[in-house]
Amino acid sequence: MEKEQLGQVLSELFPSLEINTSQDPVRVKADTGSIHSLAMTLRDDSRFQFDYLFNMYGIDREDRFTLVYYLESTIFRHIVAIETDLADHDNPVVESISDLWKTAEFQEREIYDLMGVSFTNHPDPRRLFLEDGWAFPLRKDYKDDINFIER
Amino acid sequence: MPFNIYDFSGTTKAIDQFLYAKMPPTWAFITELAIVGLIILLFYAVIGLYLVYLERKVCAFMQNRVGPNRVGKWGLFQTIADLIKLLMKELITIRKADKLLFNIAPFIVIIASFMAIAAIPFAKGLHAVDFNIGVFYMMAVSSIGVIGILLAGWSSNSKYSLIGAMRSGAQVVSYELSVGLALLSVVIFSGSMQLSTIIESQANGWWIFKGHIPAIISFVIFLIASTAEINRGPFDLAEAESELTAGFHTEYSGIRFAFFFLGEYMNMFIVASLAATVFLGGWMPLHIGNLQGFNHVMDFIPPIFWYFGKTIFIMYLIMWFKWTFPRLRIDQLLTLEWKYLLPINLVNILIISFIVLMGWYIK
Amino acid sequence: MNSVGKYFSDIFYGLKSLWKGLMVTGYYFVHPKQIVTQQYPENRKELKMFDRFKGELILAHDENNFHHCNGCGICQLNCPNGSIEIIADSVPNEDGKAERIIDKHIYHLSMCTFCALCVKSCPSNALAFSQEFEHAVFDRNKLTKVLNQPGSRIKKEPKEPKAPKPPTDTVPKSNPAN
Amino acid sequence: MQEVELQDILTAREDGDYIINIGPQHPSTHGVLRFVVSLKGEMLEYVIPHCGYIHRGIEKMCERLTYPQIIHLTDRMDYLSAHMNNEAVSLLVEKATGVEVPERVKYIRTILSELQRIQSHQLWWAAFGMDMGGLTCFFYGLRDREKILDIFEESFGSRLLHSYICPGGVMNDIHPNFQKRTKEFIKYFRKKLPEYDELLTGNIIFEMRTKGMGVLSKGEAISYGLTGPPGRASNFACDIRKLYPYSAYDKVEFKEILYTEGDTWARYKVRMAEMWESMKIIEQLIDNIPEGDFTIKMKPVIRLPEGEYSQRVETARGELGVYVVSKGEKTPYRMHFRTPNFSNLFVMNRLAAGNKIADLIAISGSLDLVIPDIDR
Repeated sequence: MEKEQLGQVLSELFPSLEINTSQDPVRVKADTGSIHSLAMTLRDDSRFQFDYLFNMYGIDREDRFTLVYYLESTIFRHIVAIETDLADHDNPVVESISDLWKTAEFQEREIYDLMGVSFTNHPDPRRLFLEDGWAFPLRKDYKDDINFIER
Repeated sequence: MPFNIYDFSGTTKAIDQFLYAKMPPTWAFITELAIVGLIILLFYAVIGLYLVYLERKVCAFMQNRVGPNRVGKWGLFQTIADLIKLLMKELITIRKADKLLFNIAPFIVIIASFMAIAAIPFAKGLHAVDFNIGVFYMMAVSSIGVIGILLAGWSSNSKYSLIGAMRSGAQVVSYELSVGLALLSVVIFSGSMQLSTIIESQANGWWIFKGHIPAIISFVIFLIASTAEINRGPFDLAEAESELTAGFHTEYSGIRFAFFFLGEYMNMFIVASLAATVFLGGWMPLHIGNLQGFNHVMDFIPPIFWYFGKTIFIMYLIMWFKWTFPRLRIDQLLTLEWKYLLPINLVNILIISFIVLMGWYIK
Repeated sequence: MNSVGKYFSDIFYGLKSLWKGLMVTGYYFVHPKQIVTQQYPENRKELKMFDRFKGELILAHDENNFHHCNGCGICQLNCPNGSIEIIADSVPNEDGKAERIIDKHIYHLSMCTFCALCVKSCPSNALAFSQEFEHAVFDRNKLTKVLNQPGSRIKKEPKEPKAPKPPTDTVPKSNPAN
Repeated sequence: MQEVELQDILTAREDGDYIINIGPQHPSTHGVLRFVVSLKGEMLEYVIPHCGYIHRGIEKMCERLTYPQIIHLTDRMDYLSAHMNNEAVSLLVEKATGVEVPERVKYIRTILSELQRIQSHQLWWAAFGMDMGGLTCFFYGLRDREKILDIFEESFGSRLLHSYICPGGVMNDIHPNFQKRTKEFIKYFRKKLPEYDELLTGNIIFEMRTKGMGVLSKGEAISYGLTGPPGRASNFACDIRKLYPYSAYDKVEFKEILYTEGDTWARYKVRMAEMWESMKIIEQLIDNIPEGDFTIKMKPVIRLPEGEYSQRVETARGELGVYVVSKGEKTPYRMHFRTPNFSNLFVMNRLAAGNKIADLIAISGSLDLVIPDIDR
């Protein structure tokens, strides 16, 4: 599907979504609570078939966290980026989508490890790279007096 | 027989008589034992070290490299330097290891190969003992070594070692069969288990030529099975450095490791010399039918050269295999033995018995 | 009967494939001319690095001990690892105006990642890479180097329109400081 | 993490599992990666990959560096695909600032990427052969790889970490000898590559050990995000060069290698075929490099306009995605790398469980993991 068409179908299906088709790829702003159901629909609906989650990452916007999911359909070759804002900066929680895409399990573990975003229903909610008790390094307020040299 | 000029039995007899004339019989006997032991020990060390050197050079040339070339001319003293380094290294003791077994395991491996050397005929009259069951003795003694490997793996309290040892156990026990049956084919041909008799029976042609295709099949099977028995690549599952880091000798260091290392190379030497003795006529020169001139020329090459030439040729084959093939997996290893080598071998023995019964081989 | 045929064809096919592999290693065994080993300390004489080889950073000096560095510090800003430190002085020149000249151009070889951003960004083409590659020293402090030689001065060039920057492969062959 | 792991191992022990650590110091993990494997005899019950031993926080470091400076950090992620990593960031910066690079640059970048791919696959072949126990493969692979590294060294001054492709072009023009030497190499390697097949591919032992081992279906490959040669071995068409052509890939003819088996053998064959394809691509481009500038003048301080940008390229190991959130400053606000090895690693348990230890080594070798790329 072309970008505009994709945006149209999406807005028909989810009238509450903020859809931006001017950018490449199509960006969708979703509610944190509905991320799992939205992802499931995008994956299973025969018009979308977004079966390939090729990236997800988090952004610390200092007052909130933003998670971005990049989905691609290997059949129709259209791409959509789903954004969701986690308003609670102190305790960001979002539902895991690792039951939909296997790769999400480890991408989510990485996000938890480096960003401190917790995922509910995650099968293995441990840190991936760092030790327990280490602060979350990709947060903007992360301080490391020993290894960071200010110039 | 013209090669009597290279017969060592006269020399050895002379020494024997000299000793018995000078000393009481008991002492003479002990002195003889000591002399033979010392010679074999020296021979063992030198051959072991230079086999390592040879292997490193062979694999280097196969891999477009030059190999050791720093210590001495062409790196000839490299392995001696390595040995000195290994002698000076710390013997690391493993916590919770079975101390006694851990310490004696390398000795078992090395003693097994040491004992096997005693029965090898290097030239006419140049062997320590000439058992009338020589082939049987070699088989029995060389398979003691696996006990050392099993003990080493079990006693070092390491999981890698244990897996390596268990693999080695399974491997040696199954491949022993093929080695035995392959040797049996020549025993059937020559009608004797005595190594000197087997060699004498090849004076007019080696068994690999005289025995037609069955003998060649036996020879190939012997090569494959014995490569597996001495834990060398492509059958080096017991060590398997890309899987088990070093297998049964993971926890060994210093001279204890060197014993395993030397033992492995000496096993290769023993297997190669056994193959040379049994299939390629040992120290017998190459004789072709009735070409008298050619046969005479061959006779003037001393038998010790013939013997070493053949042994080195077979060792080169074994090295060639190791540096070409990828490693097998344990189940494929056992499949190869039980589904391919053993049935072929049994049928082969049957055919050989029939040939010998009918007298169809070249006499 | 079919399975028996397969049994023997498997053996034959297997042996053939093994023989192919043996021929490759066997070929190289009997062709020692194809050996590619370079014997390093012995071939030091013939061993010549490529002109563009990024060995270590140098401040190019000419035979009269002049260099081109005016201590502007752009290399220091561009270095991602902080491996360059510029200590500049301010001295009055003939016209009486204060002029920035370099006091010490400090280079930490141990922190350098050879990204060549300093050489590329240098406005006066003062920096270059030497082809020195034997960096091993026993004391870590020796890896911190002062690039401007003692007594060296900036080369004053007559005012002329700036020539286009030459490619970096035209660097001096060696650093006399080492 | 330490406590949880210990707990894992302890509880597992109670169940009578035979736990072995393969790594972090192990000849076959090619770096500091650790597999905690549970054995039943020779059979693997499960495999837990543990990474993070060389996590350097490149994403965090990028937040303090300017875009040209970031280039030299991307070298150090997947060090065998240094050019492709550089190219990804450069393409992103060019896309965001709306700069069109000269044709010459595009050609050079494509040739370099393909040379780098060959080089990477050669090293993989060498190491894979060694993992399987054929030590000679290692030397043959490295022998031929040296030729490419020499070409690199002559043109860019370094052999492994080039930092050569920069926003707006390349650091300096290719060396005058570059074309000649590349053509010589292709001629040489066309003779040597069949030797690889004779030594390893056709070998009965190798075939027995790889065929039917670690089979992954297409659906699972997509779900696991498996890209690059492992993904294409499972018939997942994931070649970014074909799907979203960048640089000069739209000007060349090449096949996307797809296999349907999805086993170790297919992953091996995909890479062997890709070496042939890469040589074809280079041959199409090497004589036609257009004249022109090797770089265009970028602003001294590159600032990306506010917004989010992404760029995907195909490295030797799969899809590399670079994602930048910019606030209009000279440094990115957030930079994320979607690295191919990260996704490829975590399929290990699915592939290896139920097979033997030797297969674990073969499978991890066939995935061609580069550990700094996982840890970043």
